[in-house]
Amino acid sequence: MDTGDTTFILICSALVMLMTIGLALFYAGMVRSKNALGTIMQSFIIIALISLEWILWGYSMAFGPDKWGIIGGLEWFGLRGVGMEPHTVYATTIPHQVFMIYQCMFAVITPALITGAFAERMRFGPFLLFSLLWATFVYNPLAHWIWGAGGWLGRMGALDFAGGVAVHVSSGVAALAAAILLGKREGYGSEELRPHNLPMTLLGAGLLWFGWFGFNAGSALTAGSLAGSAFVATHVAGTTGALSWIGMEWRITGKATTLGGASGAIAGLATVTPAAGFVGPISAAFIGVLAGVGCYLGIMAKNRFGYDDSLDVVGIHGVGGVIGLLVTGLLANAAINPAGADGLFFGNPGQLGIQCIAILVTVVYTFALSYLLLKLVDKIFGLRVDLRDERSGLDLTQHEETAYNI
Amino acid sequence: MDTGDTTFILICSALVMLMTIGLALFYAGMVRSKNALGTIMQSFIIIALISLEWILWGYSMAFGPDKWGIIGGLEWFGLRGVGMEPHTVYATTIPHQVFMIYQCMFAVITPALITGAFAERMRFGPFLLFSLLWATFVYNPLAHWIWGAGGWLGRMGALDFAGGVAVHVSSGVAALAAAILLGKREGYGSEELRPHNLPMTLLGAGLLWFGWFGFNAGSALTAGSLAGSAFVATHVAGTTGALSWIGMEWRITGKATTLGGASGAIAGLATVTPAAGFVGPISAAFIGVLAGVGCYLGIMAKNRFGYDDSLDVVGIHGVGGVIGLLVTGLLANAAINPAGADGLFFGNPGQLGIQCIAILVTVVYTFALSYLLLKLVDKIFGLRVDLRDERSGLDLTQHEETAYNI
Amino acid sequence: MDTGDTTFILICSALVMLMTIGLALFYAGMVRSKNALGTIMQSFIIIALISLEWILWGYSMAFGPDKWGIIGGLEWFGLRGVGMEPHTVYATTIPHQVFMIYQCMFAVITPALITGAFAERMRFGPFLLFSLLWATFVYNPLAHWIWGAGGWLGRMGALDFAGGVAVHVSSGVAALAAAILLGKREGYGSEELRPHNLPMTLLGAGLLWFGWFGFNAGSALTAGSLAGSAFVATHVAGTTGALSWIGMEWRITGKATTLGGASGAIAGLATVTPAAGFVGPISAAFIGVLAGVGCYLGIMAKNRFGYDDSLDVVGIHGVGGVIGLLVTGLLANAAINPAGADGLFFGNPGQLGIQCIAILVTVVYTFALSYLLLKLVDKIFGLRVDLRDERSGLDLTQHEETAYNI
Amino acid sequence: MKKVEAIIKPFRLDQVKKGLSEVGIKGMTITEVRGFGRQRGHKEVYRGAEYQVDFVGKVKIEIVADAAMVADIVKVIQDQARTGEIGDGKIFVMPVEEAIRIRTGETGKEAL
Amino acid sequence: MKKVEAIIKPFRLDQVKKGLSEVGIKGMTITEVRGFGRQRGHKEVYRGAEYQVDFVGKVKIEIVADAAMVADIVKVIQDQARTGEIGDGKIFVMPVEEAIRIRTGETGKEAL
Amino acid sequence: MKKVEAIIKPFRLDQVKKGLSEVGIKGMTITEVRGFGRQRGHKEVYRGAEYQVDFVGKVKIEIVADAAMVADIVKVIQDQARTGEIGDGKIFVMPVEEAIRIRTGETGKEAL
Ligand SMILES: Nc1ncnc2c1ncn2[C@@H]1O[C@H](COP(=O)(O)OP(=O)(O)O)[C@@H](O)[C@H]1O
Ligand SMILES: Nc1ncnc2c1ncn2[C@@H]1O[C@H](COP(=O)(O)OP(=O)(O)O)[C@@H](O)[C@H]1O
Ligand SMILES: Nc1ncnc2c1ncn2[C@@H]1O[C@H](COP(=O)(O)OP(=O)(O)O)[C@@H](O)[C@H]1O
Repeated sequence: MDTGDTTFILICSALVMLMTIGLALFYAGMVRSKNALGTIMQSFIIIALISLEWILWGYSMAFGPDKWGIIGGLEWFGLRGVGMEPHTVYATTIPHQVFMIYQCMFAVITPALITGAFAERMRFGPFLLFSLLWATFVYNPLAHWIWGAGGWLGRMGALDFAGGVAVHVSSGVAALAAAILLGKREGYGSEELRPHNLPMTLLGAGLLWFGWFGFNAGSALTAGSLAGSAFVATHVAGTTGALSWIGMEWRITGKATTLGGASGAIAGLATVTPAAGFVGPISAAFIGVLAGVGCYLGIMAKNRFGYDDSLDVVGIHGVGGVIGLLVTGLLANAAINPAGADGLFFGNPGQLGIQCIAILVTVVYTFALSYLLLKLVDKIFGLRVDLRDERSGLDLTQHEETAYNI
Repeated sequence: MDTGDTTFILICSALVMLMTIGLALFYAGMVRSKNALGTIMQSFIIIALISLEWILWGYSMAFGPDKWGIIGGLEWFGLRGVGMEPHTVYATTIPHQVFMIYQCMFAVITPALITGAFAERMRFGPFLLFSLLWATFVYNPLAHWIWGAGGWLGRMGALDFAGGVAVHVSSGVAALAAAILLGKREGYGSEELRPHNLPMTLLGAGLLWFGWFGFNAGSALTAGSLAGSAFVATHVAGTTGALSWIGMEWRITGKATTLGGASGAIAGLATVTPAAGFVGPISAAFIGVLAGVGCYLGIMAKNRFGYDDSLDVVGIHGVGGVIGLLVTGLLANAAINPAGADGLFFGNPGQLGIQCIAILVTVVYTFALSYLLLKLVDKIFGLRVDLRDERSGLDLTQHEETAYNI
Repeated sequence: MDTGDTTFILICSALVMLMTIGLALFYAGMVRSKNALGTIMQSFIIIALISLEWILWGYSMAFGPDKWGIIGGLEWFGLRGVGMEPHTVYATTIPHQVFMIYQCMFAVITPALITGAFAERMRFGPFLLFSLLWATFVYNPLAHWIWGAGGWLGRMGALDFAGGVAVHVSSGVAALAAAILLGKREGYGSEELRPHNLPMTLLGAGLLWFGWFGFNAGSALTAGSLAGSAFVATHVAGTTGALSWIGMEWRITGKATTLGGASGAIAGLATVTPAAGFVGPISAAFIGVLAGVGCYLGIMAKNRFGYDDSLDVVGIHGVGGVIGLLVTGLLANAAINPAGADGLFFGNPGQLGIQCIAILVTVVYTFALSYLLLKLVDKIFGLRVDLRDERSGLDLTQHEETAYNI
Repeated sequence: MKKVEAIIKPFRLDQVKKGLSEVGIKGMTITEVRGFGRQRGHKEVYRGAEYQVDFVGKVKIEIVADAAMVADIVKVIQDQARTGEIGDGKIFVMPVEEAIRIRTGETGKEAL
Repeated sequence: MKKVEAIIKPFRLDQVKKGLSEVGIKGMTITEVRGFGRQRGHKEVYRGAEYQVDFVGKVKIEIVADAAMVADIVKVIQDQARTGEIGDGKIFVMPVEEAIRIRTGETGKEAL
Repeated sequence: MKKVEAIIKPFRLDQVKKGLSEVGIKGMTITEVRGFGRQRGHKEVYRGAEYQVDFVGKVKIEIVADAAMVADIVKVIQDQARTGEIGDGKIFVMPVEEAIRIRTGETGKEAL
């Protein structure tokens, strides 16, 4: 065991935990003030709910003893056998529980990301149930496939450094299912659904960026060259994501917006996530540019297709995740990370194919399961608040609170 | 000296420092907007005031050469002799000053916690004086008793991993003394004393949770298994604290609130604090549940007894601290931490008795001294703002500022 | 390579990155609400813009192979040759890129600091251009002179631990040039230009303080005694800065303000920056007091001389930086840092002279270049928004957004 | 001249504004207000303490117009603001003696 | 019909509202306003710069009522809002020509 | 007695207030309002979606004064609030039947 590595992953765990707080603010700033608390609460309570799920069965399903490449067994239910000695495969220089809690924070933020799609209109109870089911039946298997020892996507050679498959594509696709199934908010397209507190959104974006260092660099699981490289790639992609997004805006609407800068940074950070530990800084800069342009166009798509993905989870995490997994197949460089592989541009075209399979599988599986789970919860309990409650806002009707009395 | 451990404690120090900022926001969001700045300022300036006190005499009183088990001598006044070589007893793998500054952050947050009890009605000058006196005459001795080399509670075998005695019980009990002595806010019970900015409170809760990893895991003082274990226990208890609190709410008022989620998390985190390094994750989950239920009932008590503990310091930190110390006597497990001891459930009933003594002593000493100091400052300078100032708010009358011009 | 050190500098990099977010909030809270987003955006987008500049040519100019003591060559353009092996001179125990990214965060925050001087009145496009030019032609050379291997100020023996020359004095002096050149805001002196959201400013100050541990302690580049010492010095100076500032206020206006507490803390932290790794805690306390008093008077100067340094960059960073470099010449103690030198009070009067030269050179070079660059951009594009836009605010006119719809 | 003052539900503002434009109203002034009336307020709960908030967020529209326009204005507001539920609000009509446009000094109808 | 408009100290709102309910007033509309008057404002200081803020936070209550009720309303407000200190505020009475309930179209007294 | 109600551009408030004080006005009440009129609003863009915001922030000043003062008041407001650009706002004059000072119970002119 190494005190440097243990420190690194403990602090990175704290950083990733903070991301979900950042996300709560990032999202809440964009909704109308009558839904501010409801929106924050969706992320906040997911920290609690999914962490509990994780220590009970989630970690075991995702990282427990492999069954047929498809799922982890329940041998580690309630963290039985997950002790302080390092695991022999995962993160061998730190206590096993530290690896577990680090992964917990990933399991937490993923369903929180989805909440942006159904913002301002989901009932609290059914939301909790859906999130729990989704974490169990979508996140856990995906995490196992790509990161679990023996998981089939990982064994196939799919490269996903810190969460293209299980985190961004999955949340983006689930978001699409939710946006379609729940339908639009009242007034969408006609009324002014303007952000109520953009400074809060910018603060959230700042905390997300800060925490993302823990997310991506921490995924090296040891504090050495790889962590350094992932850290740099992450920062650079956030940077060029922000710049290219406001560049797009400048061209199209004539002004760069603050929300655009923040959105572009998040797009860059999300997109570089699967690639972070496989690419150098110049590739990362290029990935950020692709992210800014691609996700900006992704967001525009919403208007074309007419679904109300309220806070653009599809456009940013879905599109970003797909781009990120694809470019990993192009730009991965085994010189940066010998445990990885080369991509197309470094002479290994097969990698791109593998990445495509990983994307396809993730999209199909996630969409089908998410739709099913949403439908199920909807049938039994009803997902959507009624119109009167939607007008009054989540804060009053779901929580009997008001955000501001200023 | 170990670079991993030194990094760990330096970063944890920064995290604990950030907790007091988080606390400032957590509290300020709950007061009325005319008191927002005054409330933030009470925490903010305590960082400055008590840090200075700490390097001058506080550290020496708490951790300096023991006198009769009761207090540290002033040999280390102004950090004389507190250098960069590791101390031989405290945190032997890091510079002595690093241990000192880490402990400084604990000394800072404790009196800041108390401010919630007398929110919206204390004069600024007398508040400073009281805090200084309290830190000197209550915190320093308690810290010495429980953590100082030779302190009598520690020698007796009382278990308190990261601050049940000196931090939570002491601040909770001082809060009770303050609430009783200062009396209720005008309008308490009749007017609407609603939180003015709950998103701020949620942000504060998020920063507190984030920083608490530094508080509890850092208390291992070295980045190894124990730190990992404490980190996991902390996170799990925060989690089940939040869930059980909103569960209580759901049963009693029919809705889960955002403030409830945040309060429950803080309750869980506070309650697990003394136990964090002695229990496994399942015990921690259980502690969180106790915290959520116990502190919720603790808060209800306020209404029964009729004191105005404005932001529920008694109900959360007092009750939580007591529960935490008690359950440590039940659930402590020497297998988790050989430097600790077993609790009742692991075959050592004596530990529970010791914990009870520690609680009793802390409650009695803190209440008596706090009441005395408050009374003293009140007699000489007057603690409470006059009615007209209370109506205008602390911001205008104590600081000549307004929080918002939006 | 050392995992402890690598962890340390990675986390410190994240902390310093967070400072610029903190700065965005610190500044934005002080402007009027119509400029809140524009102000945040100036800091936020600088993170992106200057980070890109840094990996392209900035790092190479500042730390690349020395040319005549004056500038780094462009050999490292686009990070060519900046790999994962430790550099032989800079931070020899961590990957070279980690040192690079840590330094990146310094390059980012410096031009962000300047934005406080021209708050509420600069056009967005020209602002971007100016910042890019300034980073290139002012920051990079200064950083090379003082910290680059072979830089002439460093070789001369000037002591600047974490950024007196390149960060605080330079930003403060550039701020002066900008304030003079842009002229006053409409209504300055007659209308109420009150802060619109001081809780946001306090949050920003809190994040700055938190991040400053990464800034100053991280500058030790290894997690040992020196880092510990710098950490303590930093905290202590922030502390006494806050206390002495509100002490000044109390004497002069009769009340201590919250903004004063925050300003004093920032003043203390800025002032101790060049000295942090060369002085003990008692010296640091003294430096904080000087900072609180000196910067308070520095801010008053604005009223006397009549320039509109809107958020007091000159008064805090300029004055603080100068004081900090000077006192380093007085209080530096080779016993604390053998790689440093003794100051006047420790028997080496020559050091004070060297520090004076460093200050003088920085002031003259920065003022001249900054004025020139501002003038240039002004001539070509026009720096200042027109009066109508100034009245409507930056948010609407530069970004077509509103900060709040509450 | 008359002032028509209407207290309506906030989410109907856009519709009312559109309706008024269509009948030729060129100006109006809007204020966020809180109403107390037959429509019940709501309950809020903070740490177990219940608060009954009696006031409901409303929007006040003020239109100064020629007396001849009043009937039209009232009709538009009634049509566009009515949801049929308690709390739809009120319209009040009051006398105005003079109106002046600050920019030009025009008075009376010309000023509107 | 008359409109009674009262500018009062915010912290007396609850009391006034209660008093009005007791004399049978079923509706009113409240606006946050800032008042300028004999009551001095306050000083604020930001980084040593002093600002004299002349405006004081007040609450405006508007009640449209039958003329017969005006005396009662005025009395209640006077009783409940008075603290005896400068800045207690004013009551103004104005004519109202018509009142309409949007939901039902009722007019006059019925609409209130 | 009359009520003079003026809708002006917010940044002219201080000037108008000063002017009114100079002609002897001792009290007034200010409300933040949003105006709709000839002055165009502004565009806002959030993630590519454009919103046309028609309402412009304005300040409403209400002064109850003796009828004899009205001309002076109107003049001051016109002088101090005019920038000459569209959106400078309006002044309306309305009848007030009674004014009462809450603190003393004084009525009529004495109450102002
Ligand atoms: N007498 C009144 N004077 C002034 N405003 C009133 C009066 N009565 C009602 N209002 C306003 O009208 C709103 C709607 O009234 P309410 O009684 O709730 O429903 P309805 O209009 O359907 O009868 C109230 O919220 C209040 O703002
Ligand atoms: N002539 C006026 N027209 C409109 N509002 C007024 C007038 N005079 C005073 N007010 C309002 O009444 C409030 C109280 O007036 P003030 O002169 O301070 O105290 P008092 O009511 O005790 O005489 C002011 O803040 C203002 O809102
Ligand atoms: N008929 C009206 N009734 C009430 N308020 C009005 C009316 N017309 C205009 N206003 C108010 O006056 C403001 C200025 O009017 P506008 O038409 O924009 O410019 P101008 O006053 O120069 O003609 C508007 O924003 C609105 O608040």
